[in-house]
Amino acid sequence: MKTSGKALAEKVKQIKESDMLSIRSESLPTWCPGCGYFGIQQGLNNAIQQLGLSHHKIVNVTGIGCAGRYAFFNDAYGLHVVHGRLLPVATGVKMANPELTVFAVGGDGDGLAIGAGHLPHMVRRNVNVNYMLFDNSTFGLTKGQISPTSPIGTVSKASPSGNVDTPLNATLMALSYGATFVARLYAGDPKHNTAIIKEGIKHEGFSIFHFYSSCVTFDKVYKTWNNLKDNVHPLPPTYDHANLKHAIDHVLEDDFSMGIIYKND
Amino acid sequence: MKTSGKALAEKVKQIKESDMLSIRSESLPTWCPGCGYFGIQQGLNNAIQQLGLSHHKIVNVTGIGCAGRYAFFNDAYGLHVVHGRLLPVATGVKMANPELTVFAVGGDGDGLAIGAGHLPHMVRRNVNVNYMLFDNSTFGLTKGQISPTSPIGTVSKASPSGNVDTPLNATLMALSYGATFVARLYAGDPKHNTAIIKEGIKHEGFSIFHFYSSCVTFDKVYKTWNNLKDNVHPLPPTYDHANLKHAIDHVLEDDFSMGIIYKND
Amino acid sequence: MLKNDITVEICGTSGDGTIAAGGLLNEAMSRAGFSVIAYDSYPSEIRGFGRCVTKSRFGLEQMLAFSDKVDVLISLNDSQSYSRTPFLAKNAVVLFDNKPLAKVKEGGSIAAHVGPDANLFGVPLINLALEAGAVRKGKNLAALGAFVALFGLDPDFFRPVITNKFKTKGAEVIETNIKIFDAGFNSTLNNYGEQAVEALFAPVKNKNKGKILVSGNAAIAKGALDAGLELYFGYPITPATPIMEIMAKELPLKGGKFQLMEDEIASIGAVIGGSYAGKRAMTATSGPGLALMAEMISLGVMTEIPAVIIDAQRAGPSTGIPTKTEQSDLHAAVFGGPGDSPRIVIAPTNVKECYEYIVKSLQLAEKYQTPVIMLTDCFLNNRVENVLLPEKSSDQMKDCNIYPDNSEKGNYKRYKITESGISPRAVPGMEGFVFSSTGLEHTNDGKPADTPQIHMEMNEKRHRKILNALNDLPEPEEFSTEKLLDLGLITWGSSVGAALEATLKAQKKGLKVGMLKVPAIYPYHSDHISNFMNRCQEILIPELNFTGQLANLIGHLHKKVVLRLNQTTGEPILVCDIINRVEDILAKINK
Amino acid sequence: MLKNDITVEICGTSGDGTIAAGGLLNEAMSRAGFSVIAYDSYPSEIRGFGRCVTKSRFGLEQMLAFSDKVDVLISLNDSQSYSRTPFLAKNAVVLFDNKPLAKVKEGGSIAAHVGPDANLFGVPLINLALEAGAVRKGKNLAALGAFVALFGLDPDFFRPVITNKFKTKGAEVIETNIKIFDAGFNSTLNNYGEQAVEALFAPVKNKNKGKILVSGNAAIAKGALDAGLELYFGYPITPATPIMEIMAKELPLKGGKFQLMEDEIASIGAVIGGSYAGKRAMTATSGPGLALMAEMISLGVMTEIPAVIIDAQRAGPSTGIPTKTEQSDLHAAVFGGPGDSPRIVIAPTNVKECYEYIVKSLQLAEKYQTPVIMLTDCFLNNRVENVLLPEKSSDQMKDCNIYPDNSEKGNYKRYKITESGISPRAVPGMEGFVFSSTGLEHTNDGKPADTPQIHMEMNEKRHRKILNALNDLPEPEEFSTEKLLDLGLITWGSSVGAALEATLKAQKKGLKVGMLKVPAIYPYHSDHISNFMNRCQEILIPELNFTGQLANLIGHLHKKVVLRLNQTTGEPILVCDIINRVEDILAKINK
Ligand SMILES: Cc1ncc(C[n+]2csc(CCOP(=O)(O)OP(=O)(O)O)c2C)c(N)n1
Ligand SMILES: Cc1ncc(C[n+]2csc(CCOP(=O)(O)OP(=O)(O)O)c2C)c(N)n1
Ligand code: SF4
Ligand code: SF4
Ligand SMILES: [Mg+2]
Ligand SMILES: [Mg+2]
Repeated sequence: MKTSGKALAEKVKQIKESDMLSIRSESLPTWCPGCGYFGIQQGLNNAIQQLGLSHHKIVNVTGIGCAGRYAFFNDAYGLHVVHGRLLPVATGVKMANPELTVFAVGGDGDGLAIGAGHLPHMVRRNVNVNYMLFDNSTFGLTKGQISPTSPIGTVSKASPSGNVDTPLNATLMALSYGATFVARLYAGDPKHNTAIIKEGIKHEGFSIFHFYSSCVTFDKVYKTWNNLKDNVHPLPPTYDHANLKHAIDHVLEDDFSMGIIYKND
Repeated sequence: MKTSGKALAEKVKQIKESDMLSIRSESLPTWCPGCGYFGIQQGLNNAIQQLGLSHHKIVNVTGIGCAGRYAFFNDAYGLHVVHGRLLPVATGVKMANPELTVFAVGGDGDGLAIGAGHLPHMVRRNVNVNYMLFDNSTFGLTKGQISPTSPIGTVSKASPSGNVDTPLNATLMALSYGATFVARLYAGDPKHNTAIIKEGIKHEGFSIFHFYSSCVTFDKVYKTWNNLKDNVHPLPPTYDHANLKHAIDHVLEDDFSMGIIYKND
Repeated sequence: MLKNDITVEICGTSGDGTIAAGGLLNEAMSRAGFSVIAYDSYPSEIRGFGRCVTKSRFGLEQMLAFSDKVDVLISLNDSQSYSRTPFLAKNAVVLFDNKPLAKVKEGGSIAAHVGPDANLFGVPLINLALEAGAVRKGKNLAALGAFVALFGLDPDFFRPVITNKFKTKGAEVIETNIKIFDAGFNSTLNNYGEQAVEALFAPVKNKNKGKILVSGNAAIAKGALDAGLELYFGYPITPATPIMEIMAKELPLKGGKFQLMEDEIASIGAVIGGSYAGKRAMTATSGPGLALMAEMISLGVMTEIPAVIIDAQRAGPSTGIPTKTEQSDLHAAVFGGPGDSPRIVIAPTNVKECYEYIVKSLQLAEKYQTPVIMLTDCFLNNRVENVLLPEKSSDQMKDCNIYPDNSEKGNYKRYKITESGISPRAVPGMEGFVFSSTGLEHTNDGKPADTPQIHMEMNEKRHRKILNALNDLPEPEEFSTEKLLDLGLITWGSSVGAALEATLKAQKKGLKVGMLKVPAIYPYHSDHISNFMNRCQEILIPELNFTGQLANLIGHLHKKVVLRLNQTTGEPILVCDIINRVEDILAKINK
Repeated sequence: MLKNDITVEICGTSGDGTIAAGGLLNEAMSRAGFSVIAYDSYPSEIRGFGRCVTKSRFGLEQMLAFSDKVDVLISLNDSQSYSRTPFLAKNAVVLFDNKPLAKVKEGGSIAAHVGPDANLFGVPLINLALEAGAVRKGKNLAALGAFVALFGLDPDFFRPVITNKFKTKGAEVIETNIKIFDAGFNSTLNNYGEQAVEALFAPVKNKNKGKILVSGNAAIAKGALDAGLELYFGYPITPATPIMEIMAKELPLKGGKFQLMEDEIASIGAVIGGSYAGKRAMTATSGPGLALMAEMISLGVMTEIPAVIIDAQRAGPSTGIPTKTEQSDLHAAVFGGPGDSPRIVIAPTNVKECYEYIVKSLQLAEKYQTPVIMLTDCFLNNRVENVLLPEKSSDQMKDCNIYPDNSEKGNYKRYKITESGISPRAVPGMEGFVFSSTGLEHTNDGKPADTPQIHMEMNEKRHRKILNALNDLPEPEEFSTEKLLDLGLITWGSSVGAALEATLKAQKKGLKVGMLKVPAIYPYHSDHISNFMNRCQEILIPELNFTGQLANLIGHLHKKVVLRLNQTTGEPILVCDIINRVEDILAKINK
């Protein structure tokens, strides 16, 4: 399982040379092999690369959790803050220097448990920050307790007889707060995600990307790759992402459609 | 303006004797004359009275703000906590002793600014607490700054050139979190409110009452009595409060319909 | 009565125009050349029923504190103001309405509550107001007129102030108010004659030229603006709210940005974010908000990001008494937050220092890449003084950041260990200096690390850096007449004024008493402080908190147990309370 | 090597079954009658690449701390374990795989990294596992077998432990694992003979009867459950999470309620709510969470509502090093939050006290109507010891609330001023005792009040009450051989064990050294402590934080400057580091 020093150096070299991935830092991700976050990062890297953003003009403000470690895996300015507070910090960064492209990157526990109070206000301020919400329905870094998005019945060490608390739907929440760019994306589809991420970055105002991801280490039952793969699908062809009512009605019925759910420029 | 000691004693006596108001404590409310909260309290008193709840089995957990002072104006157990945390505290009270009727009472600043992170989780737990959200679109106690529900353009000392942040809609938020009892009520109509409050108290699970109220001291322009009166109206006769999609669609279109917006037993 | 130092209280409800009258009085007296210190007290509920008291002291030198007793009580509402009579000085002047509209029940007039020594001046305030202006509310202006007449002041200092106050209301309103003022003035002159009481010493004209009458809060806001503040994030809380409200108005006019946040955690979070991105940023709060900020402040310590936080202390614990003063957040300011989190804590002691220290705080935060907490308190935030503030200067606006050298490009170590403990700091946008920062312990290039060596080294660096900041912090200031002292007072913050006045009085009496003012709370000048202690037989630390928080912090520097004078009345400490204690202690020493 | 006191490390990655092997070893050695203390260390990232080390010390008496050096190193992965060789004792035993599957590059074997004094025992661990069970992963069991053979232990203590460990996996798995264990045992016996190393002293059989092998966290959970805990609210955070996870499972089985909350503020809020309504409630967190709780803890102080908070300290500041130990939240525990907020802070020093003190904390919180913070640290939370815990008893479950008398019905004053400071407390649901509580300063019947008198009186009451709790708090314990001492150590929390071992060693050498263990951090037994200090020429306070937080708190009680030994390595303090410092100090004194 351990990658030898030499193989590692080789890998880094390859990555550096491939133009597509130049945003990745020399510290390789310490995520578990198979973690959904690799796929999310890939889509993000592509988008950044294709938009030709200068690395020194990118700031990644990240939360606490496996997701938050993202700050160390990018060749960009990174600020790994305390648990749940990435959005206020990102607000400060962007207001200080609007020329920076600011990403807020954190997990579902970070953003929807301890940090849930900041999302509505981030939406209200509509500061041009791109929020990458890595939702694996678990507290990965603290070893797999249920999170606010865990399905009813989820068994974990914090819910030995199964979760009984209604899960939250971050996409719906963002819509109800009045968000102007809401995308729902599947970690396993970086190609599809790239274009949407680019569109969100270009959106003038706050954008939220709700990524469905898989924690292969602590979740062998619920949001597994297989379960995700079997369920995700594109938005219907007739879908109109400029219509809020339409979007909300759709989201109330379909939990697994992926794409730009709502956009209002 | 000052009420003399004797007149005050007389008033208290009257109140004590009128069966309808026996829940009011000997400390008369210190709210400004004309404050919308008197009307809310009236409806609440009526409901408690009509349900015949024993005062010593009622706990009012209240937040910080003019609204939070409610704890002192009732002949019931009162716990006036810190700013924004009434819902977690109320959770503890109710879980400790399910025989108590627990009210959480606080303002829009308390519940939707500093406390915004607790509402989704209160909804998720669905603990049988009755949340009376006194929404006057201002921070009353700190002298009239804009709150999370202030309309765009609101001028205040914290927004001298007018508010630019999109207001939040607490009713819609509660629905998007999956709340099972959501009512929207007008402070000026205690009679109408009484029946609905009774229904919410009886609802097994978390109930949220979103009261539209007026701060006569600091808001002479926006949510004034006149503006509210001119705008509020009943829900349409065909309204189906058992249908979530219907409810959300309605709320997206109508900001001023009053009644039970959603109920799911 | 001292003719060049008087303390005046105006008392009534807010419906009586109490606070407004106090404001006019202070402004006019400042114009007349007096030094002014003034402080209002009002209830924490909104509606206008509670008692309001404005207290002002006027004199010739800079006022250090209030006097213990009130020389003049102006009653706008006897049912409120009779509670103030215990605080009257001997032979005090009491000005009241001797023809109130409603019949007053027996004993209801303030006249029934004052001692036989008091000089009672009944003036038909409401009647005069009704006659002159047909507005009952104008009684506060009638009272001001009466005051001016009694003390032989020149009414022309008052008239422009009144005009200015009502200028937005139109000429008619101005005229009416001037008329009422004049009616009060003339009626009093007619009834009581020119020398009814000893006239006030007329100060030198233009003595206050250049001075402005400002509150501590206004001075803080002005200082921050003059220092080129770029970002303000905040959430309202008494008594810090006015700083935020001034910023909301002024900062955007100067090209900065103001944002109301959803709570205090978000406020300090955004400050950290803004500072990280290279801008001068601050917030202001009170104890409950500071508590919420503790985790984020610790992040600022760990990531070495500047942040300036005003903690406008109020009576605690918990929500406490929001409108009353106390110095009880010192512990929380110095020690709050997880782990060993050294940060700078400083405390101005008067309105002028509010201005100076906020400038200093913003600069220190940048230079030392650290959170700086500036401790004020309700009394200091809300009191007004007429002071000569420094001009805005390029020195105040100076960018104090230490940036990395171009040679470090491409091989930049954000957390390089240096002698000073300061590592040159790049900010996002700079090419060739990309780095990461984290609240995790980290290597010198900002990557997470958990080895004993790195943690020890980095802890040492962070502490060394803050200790080095001592060189840039305001030094303790000593007020002693002799080398060896029987008693040394050590004080901080808003209590310094009263302690100094007490010290000077004691020294005049020939007592061997000295005083040390400590403006840097953390890090503190321990050599300087223990030097002073060594020269004193006893040390007394008076402060407005229950356990003696400064005494807890620095007490170990003394060879003996330090003595404490702790008050939690919600009110500023009185000069007489300090003197009494000083004399007690000296009596014991000398017997 | 001492034959009745050995320290064993197993080192490898988590993929090597390192932690599992350590667990089996500890359990079996406990069965064999040894006293056990053990502590694992692992990286804070999730994936299985980082180094895992389990450290165990086995002996005959209760183990106070780890020894400074490692007597036996069992390497499951040479590329990880060679980094442990600097910690080896002289003549240490090193057990390693001498036939690893892959070819090891030169110098890659641990054999190349040990000193010439080491006793190397190569055992073909993987080969044996593959042969006996066809599972490479079984090498950890082969290693255990080899260990047993080398030290002449009875394998029958191990077999049932292995059986038990795999009992849910079925008979086949059990059999395979026993086979691998036996293969390791036999192969080693065959290759190295019976007396390869000095055998371990065989402890008295059944010596550990009744004892259980538990971690500090498990002991806390068990104590709370035995004390009749009714409500647990929490949010995961290292190293406190296991307490929450045990509660999630066990509390509902005992009729209590568990609720995962959205954050730490909500957790302490719900605890306050639940306690207010009369139930026994608690939460557990670490430094960052404690910081967030500070405002609510201050509410608990003001409203006089019980609350028990475990603060499982970890290396700070900020997120720090989540999986490493430190004693650096003392300041925050004692001083966090706005205003003068006195609360109880206590610190157990070993696993048994984790059990005892949580029971005590829950009872104290009720009796004194106050938040109680129990300070543990990563080392104490995670280390396991085999201890004899008290039986669950009705005494532990006793309702310690002081309720109002029936005569107070209808005229109940919730915050009545009493001599003890404790006001009898009614809980919602009781008829005739309706009252209000508030974080605002209040009258004795709980209504908001802002007068100087009330604030002073209530502040005094709250502080008096907490000072009175001193009578019920665990007393300092002294370990001295003489009355007058050259040096006195004062210690707290998880560092007590090492300090005591150092003290005993120094005493054996005839040095005049004593030690005082301080379990009550706030309020503290100042008379007792200063008595001890007075009998010592010098005082040394060793603790795992940078500034000397206990020294800061109690240092002023000494007539001289207290000496400090501060370490922030993330690791438990070593006995030898304390002894070295002790000897240094004594050398200076006696010269
Ligand atoms: C104030 C605070 N509380 C708790 C923690 C412990 N903690 C670290 S990560 C985490 C949850 C992580 O879950 P999520 O945000 O979903 O990220 P993931 O690991 O799944 O990517 C928690 C609770 C902390 N670091 N700080
Ligand atoms: C932690 C904290 N932050 C800020 C405050 C100051 N504060 C008191 S009340 C209030 C807002 C009140 O607004 P709302 O909840 O809408 O109540 P209202 O007065 O309008 O009824 C604020 C910000 C506080 N008490 N505590
Ligand atoms: S624990 Fe889960 S979320 Fe964390 S890195 Fe591993 S797979 Fe990913
Ligand atoms: S300030 Fe506004 S909200 Fe508060 S009591 Fe007065 S009218 Fe009501
Ligand atoms: Mg997650
Ligand atoms: Mg409001």
